[in-house]
Amino acid sequence: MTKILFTDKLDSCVERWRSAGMTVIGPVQRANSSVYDAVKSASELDLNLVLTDRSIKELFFPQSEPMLRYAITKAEINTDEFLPPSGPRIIFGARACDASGLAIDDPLFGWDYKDEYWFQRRNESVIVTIACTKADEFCMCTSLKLSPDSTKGSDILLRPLENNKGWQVEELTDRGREAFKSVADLLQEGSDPAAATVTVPEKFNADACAEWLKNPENFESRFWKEISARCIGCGSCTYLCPTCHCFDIQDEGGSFEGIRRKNWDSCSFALFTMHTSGHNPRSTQSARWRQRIMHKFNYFPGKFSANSCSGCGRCTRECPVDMGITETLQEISKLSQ
Amino acid sequence: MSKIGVFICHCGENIAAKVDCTRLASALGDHPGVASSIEYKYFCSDPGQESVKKAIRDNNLTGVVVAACSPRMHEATFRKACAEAGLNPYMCEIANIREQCSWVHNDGEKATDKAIDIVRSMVEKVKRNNTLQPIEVPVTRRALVIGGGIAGIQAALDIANAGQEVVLVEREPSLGGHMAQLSETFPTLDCSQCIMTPRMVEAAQHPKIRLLTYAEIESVDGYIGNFQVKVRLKARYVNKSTCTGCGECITKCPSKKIASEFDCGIGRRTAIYTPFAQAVPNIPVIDKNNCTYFKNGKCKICVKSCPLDCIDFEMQDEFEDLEIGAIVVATGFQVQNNALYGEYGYGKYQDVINGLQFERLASASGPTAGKIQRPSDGKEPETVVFIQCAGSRDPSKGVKYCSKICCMYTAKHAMLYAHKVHGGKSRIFYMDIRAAGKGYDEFTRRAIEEDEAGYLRGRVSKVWLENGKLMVRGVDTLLGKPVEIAADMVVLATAMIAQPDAKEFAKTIGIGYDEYGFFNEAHLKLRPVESSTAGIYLAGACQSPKDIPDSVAQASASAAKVLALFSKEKLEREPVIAVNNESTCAGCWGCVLACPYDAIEKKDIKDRSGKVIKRVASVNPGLCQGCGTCVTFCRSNSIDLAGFTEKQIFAEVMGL
Amino acid sequence: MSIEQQYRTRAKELLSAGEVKMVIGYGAGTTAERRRPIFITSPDETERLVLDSACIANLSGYLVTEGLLSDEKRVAVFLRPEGIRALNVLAAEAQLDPLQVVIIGFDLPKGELKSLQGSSVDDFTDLLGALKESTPDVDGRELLEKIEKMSPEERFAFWQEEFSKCIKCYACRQACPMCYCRRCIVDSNQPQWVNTSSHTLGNFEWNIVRAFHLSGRCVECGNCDRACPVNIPLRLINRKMAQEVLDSFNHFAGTSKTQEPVLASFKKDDSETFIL
Amino acid sequence: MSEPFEPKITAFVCTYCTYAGADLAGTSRLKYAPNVRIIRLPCTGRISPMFILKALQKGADGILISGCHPGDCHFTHGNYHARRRWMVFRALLSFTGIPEERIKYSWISAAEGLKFADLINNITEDIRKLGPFDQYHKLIEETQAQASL
Repeated sequence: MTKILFTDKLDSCVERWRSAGMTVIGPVQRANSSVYDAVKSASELDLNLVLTDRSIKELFFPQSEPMLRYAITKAEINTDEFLPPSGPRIIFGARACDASGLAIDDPLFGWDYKDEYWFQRRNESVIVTIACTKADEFCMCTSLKLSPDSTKGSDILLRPLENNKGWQVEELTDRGREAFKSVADLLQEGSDPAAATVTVPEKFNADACAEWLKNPENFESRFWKEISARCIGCGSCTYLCPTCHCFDIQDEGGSFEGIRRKNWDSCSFALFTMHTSGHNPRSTQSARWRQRIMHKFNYFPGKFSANSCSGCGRCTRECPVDMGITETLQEISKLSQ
Repeated sequence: MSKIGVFICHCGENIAAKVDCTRLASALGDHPGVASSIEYKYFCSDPGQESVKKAIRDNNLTGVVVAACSPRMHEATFRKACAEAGLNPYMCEIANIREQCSWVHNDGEKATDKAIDIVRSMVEKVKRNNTLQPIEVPVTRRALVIGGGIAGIQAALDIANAGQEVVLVEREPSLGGHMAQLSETFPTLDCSQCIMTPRMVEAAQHPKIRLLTYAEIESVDGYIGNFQVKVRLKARYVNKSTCTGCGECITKCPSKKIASEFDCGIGRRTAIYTPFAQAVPNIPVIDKNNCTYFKNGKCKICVKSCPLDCIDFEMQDEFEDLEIGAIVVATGFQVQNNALYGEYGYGKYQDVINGLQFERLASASGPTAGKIQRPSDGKEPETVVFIQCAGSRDPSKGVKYCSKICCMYTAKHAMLYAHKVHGGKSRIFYMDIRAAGKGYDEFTRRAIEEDEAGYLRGRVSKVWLENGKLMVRGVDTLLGKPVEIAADMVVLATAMIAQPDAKEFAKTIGIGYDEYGFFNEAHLKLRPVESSTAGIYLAGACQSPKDIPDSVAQASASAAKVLALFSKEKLEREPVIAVNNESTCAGCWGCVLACPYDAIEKKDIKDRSGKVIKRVASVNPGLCQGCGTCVTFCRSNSIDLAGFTEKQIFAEVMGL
Repeated sequence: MSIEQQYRTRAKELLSAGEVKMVIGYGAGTTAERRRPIFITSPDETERLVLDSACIANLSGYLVTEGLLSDEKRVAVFLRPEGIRALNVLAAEAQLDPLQVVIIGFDLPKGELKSLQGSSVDDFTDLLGALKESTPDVDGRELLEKIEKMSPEERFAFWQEEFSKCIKCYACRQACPMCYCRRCIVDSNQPQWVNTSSHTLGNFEWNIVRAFHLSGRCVECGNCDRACPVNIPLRLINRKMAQEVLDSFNHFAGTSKTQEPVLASFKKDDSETFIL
Repeated sequence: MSEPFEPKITAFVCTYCTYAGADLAGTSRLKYAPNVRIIRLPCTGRISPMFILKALQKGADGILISGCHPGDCHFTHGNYHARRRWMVFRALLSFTGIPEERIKYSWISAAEGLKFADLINNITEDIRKLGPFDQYHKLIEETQAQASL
């Protein structure tokens, strides 16, 4: 016997959470694009997607975050800090790759300086992940030693029932248990079998790739130029990536007042490493693509002992020229044999 | 860190009566980057300027905003004052709180609010101003005078007599223009040709003047001090260098019945011709359209008659490129086509003629040798009706202005008629008699009192032929009665209009023109002889209707302008020009196409080995006039305009 | 022989004869429906070329890759009529020498693959001229008409909803063959005309400025629209502006390699009914 | 009675014609509404669409762009280039929902002081009737607010 949340009770759960002051967030369609966003009722949720177009990270690390307001007067510069919006949130219907992505980035946002904007939201959010029963050609979590029902980064894991009528509830953390306590009466004990999680074939050998990447000789390999020849240098892969976390601080506004903002930035952009002098140490797109791969599978693991990739496959899925991590690591796998 | 000085001028009461200058000064005093904000009654006065200079020195100001009248008034004044205090003049800007604020608003409170915005926005601009240095460009000391009438000749002679080179271009075969067509000139009645022809000869023989007749301007490129002018030398079909002007060809030419342009159609000329006997140069041209050989391939009588073998039917138009420093435009006027007035019968009745035709009749060298004979039958007219304002001051015919000379020449015509036809009766219909000028009113009085010119105040409604007489029906508004006069000849005082191709010509040389096609001066009162384009000056009736004294005066004035320009080897220009950032320029050449002055060139950027890596736009500071059209076109924001940079404008807008 | 096979052969011949140093074409992609740009430099690799109705992307943008054409050698490229138009615009804007480009032309009317005769831009003048006169077959025409009928407030709200999705990844710009600037205006921060932040104001400014910079230049290849990861219907704006310059100035971008840019030229009698 | 809405209007004008026309309105002591702030440029050719966007960002409810009549441009054809640009940018703004009535274009010569004064009065009234440009102001407010999630 396991706890079961039946689909028809979900709306009541949403109502319960909301009336308890929680913001309920989940995958929704917004003008032909799917995204995690706040909902008022369960009917808004779109839980049939393989994956939302946009990743979960923007709920914790928005694309543009105001940090402080400044006003310049003759005597002084007045500043007024922005804090992230506070209040408990429940993110219902995350995917394992997205939730894992958050866990991957936690050490990054806290290793030398604790990023309040990230952690306040992390501490106030309950992540309810639904294990995947379907995948597409781009999914690759298994190649990253994760799985469609990985619990990494999640507070609750829901396993869809075979009959599609609800989910088995696995409470993973205290925060998750706490959130589900308030809806305990809406859950039922049952023995409905869970549907099988989808099998995502392994596409590359991440360990072998890591070894190849660590070899300094391969840094200047012709491979980088060839694999990235068609890269057009947009930031779509990095911005949709649940683990890419680079940002830029910009002051924006008029002559006497403005807002300091933390905006996403991307290593794909030529401007990312441009020096004031005009010199650009990563002057070619291949150097930039190499950086992205090196960072995710060599530098980041070197520092935080985990690949900076949770295998969601969005990079390839949305790439205008059908590039992505999968192809690159598949090719590296071949090279490393 | 910016240290801006703000100087708020009361302009007596002009600003202070509406704008609360104390509040303004205090608001700006609190503005970041403002080191000093003071008000004063008249900053343009000597003590006012001194206080600006003192503030610059005392506070080490990095920029100055003078909140006062329009920059069009005193920008130069205050920039000069700044320069005298050691501040780059381009670090000074004017905030216009008079013409565009205190004078136009009733509500003092709101006017003050607006003034604060205006000055604040300008302070933000000045913070981003860059020091600029005037641009020096060399001056080619050679003037081009376009038009060989009295104005052009006068300008050319004045410039040449001061020792500078002149190229004088005339599109007709001879110098002379309209003045050569006149009989006698008011108010002295001296013979036009007698005073004109010596000038023509002087110009033609002047060692500093190069005369190009039967020539037209093809194109003008370049800019003040450095124009490149292409001139088309139309084929005369007569070799200039060998022709002696003996006139044999003209005598022998079988096509003798071509209406003479010079005689306004009253006289006849041949196909090979000089416009008039005293033509300068005295070298004939062949009128291709009327020449039997050109029409039928046969004739060549002129070739046979020429003792020096000067006729060359194969001659082609030639082009000559000239390097020019300054241009005087003296292209003159035309007379309006009187056929516009169907009710006056011009074009229908041979004896209804215009004033210029009357000049030819009265001219001793004209087709009637100075005898007043009516064109239809050569009879001496016993009664002549003159109709003034036949075209001028008539918006319905497109001429709203007064042609200025008609009152005077009609009086003159009446006089000449009285002198030549004893007992002849003249009747002049007029709206007003405008006789302002030295000796002018005395002249019209003389016409009335001594020569019995019969002035009738009123308009003519109709002219028709009845029993061999031209019946003129009009109204005498002083008596309040309609009048009908049986006349033998009617003379219309036709409007002076711009040359029919004036607008096209203005575009070719790059100057402005008004709705009528008269060329625009830079300022009607203060810069009346300069066109809107630097280095191009105006003389004579091409700018507006003028009589001879006015044309000559303006010609001499434009010559003075040219000579002032030629007095220095180099010329200083405002450094408000475009500058390109070659590192970001993508070389799309949009700016090159958009530039009205062809001031943007394509420049190769080479690597060390000399290989071209990329091509970028490069602004020629001599040609650039600073309009900024290129800046707006540039998608990558690579090109910018000094004095109105993107940063400056951005700050101005964001400072509002 | 299928068109695909003919074109593989042609690519092989061009490379073998040394006429071109590279063939830019389409190869198989991650999924059965996907095609990806490939760059063939050896005659032996031409069998990798794929040509079918999935080959939609306009590849002309790769021609302006820095250094590609600087050795004066030639490059062959698979182009649809939109791609040929783009090539003309790039030539007219001095970004490349069209003599260095060998066109392997094809079209996909109603999804049917069709080969186009010719190899140099001038060979397609008539085709492009006819295209100007034809009514474009636009995906989303109904939506476009619906937007046109909206009140300004509704239009504003419609576009705000669309632009609010924008994440400023600049895939539209990077995928666009016309966006070849060395420095995009959005990357110019002295001054910062376009707010870089991805808030709705910044998104509105970015999208409107890009649309303006494309006005009279866009060949409606759809690269931007397809590249957008959040599905903003960029084609609608570009279509609207293309129609505008056609109606107002009789300008159809990319009909010849010497076409004057519509916003760097003018006619004295251009319409000005809106000017007071 | 509430105060009438006072629209904020930003004008971009060329120095040779419209700026001079505005000066003439002043020297003629004509009176007009105080809602317009003028930015002086050398030529309409220099007036970039970016200026419009920044004026809107600064909260303008209306915008005026004005220069020399065709044929009168001091720089011979800056205004012809500008006219094309405006035509295109206007269509674009309209399509994206910026009401055409909020952005006005005019030719005002140095001699048309009266036209300038009348125009300022008219557009001030027109835009007053339209009311504040709330839709755009909301965008600006959003940029100053906390992140939404």
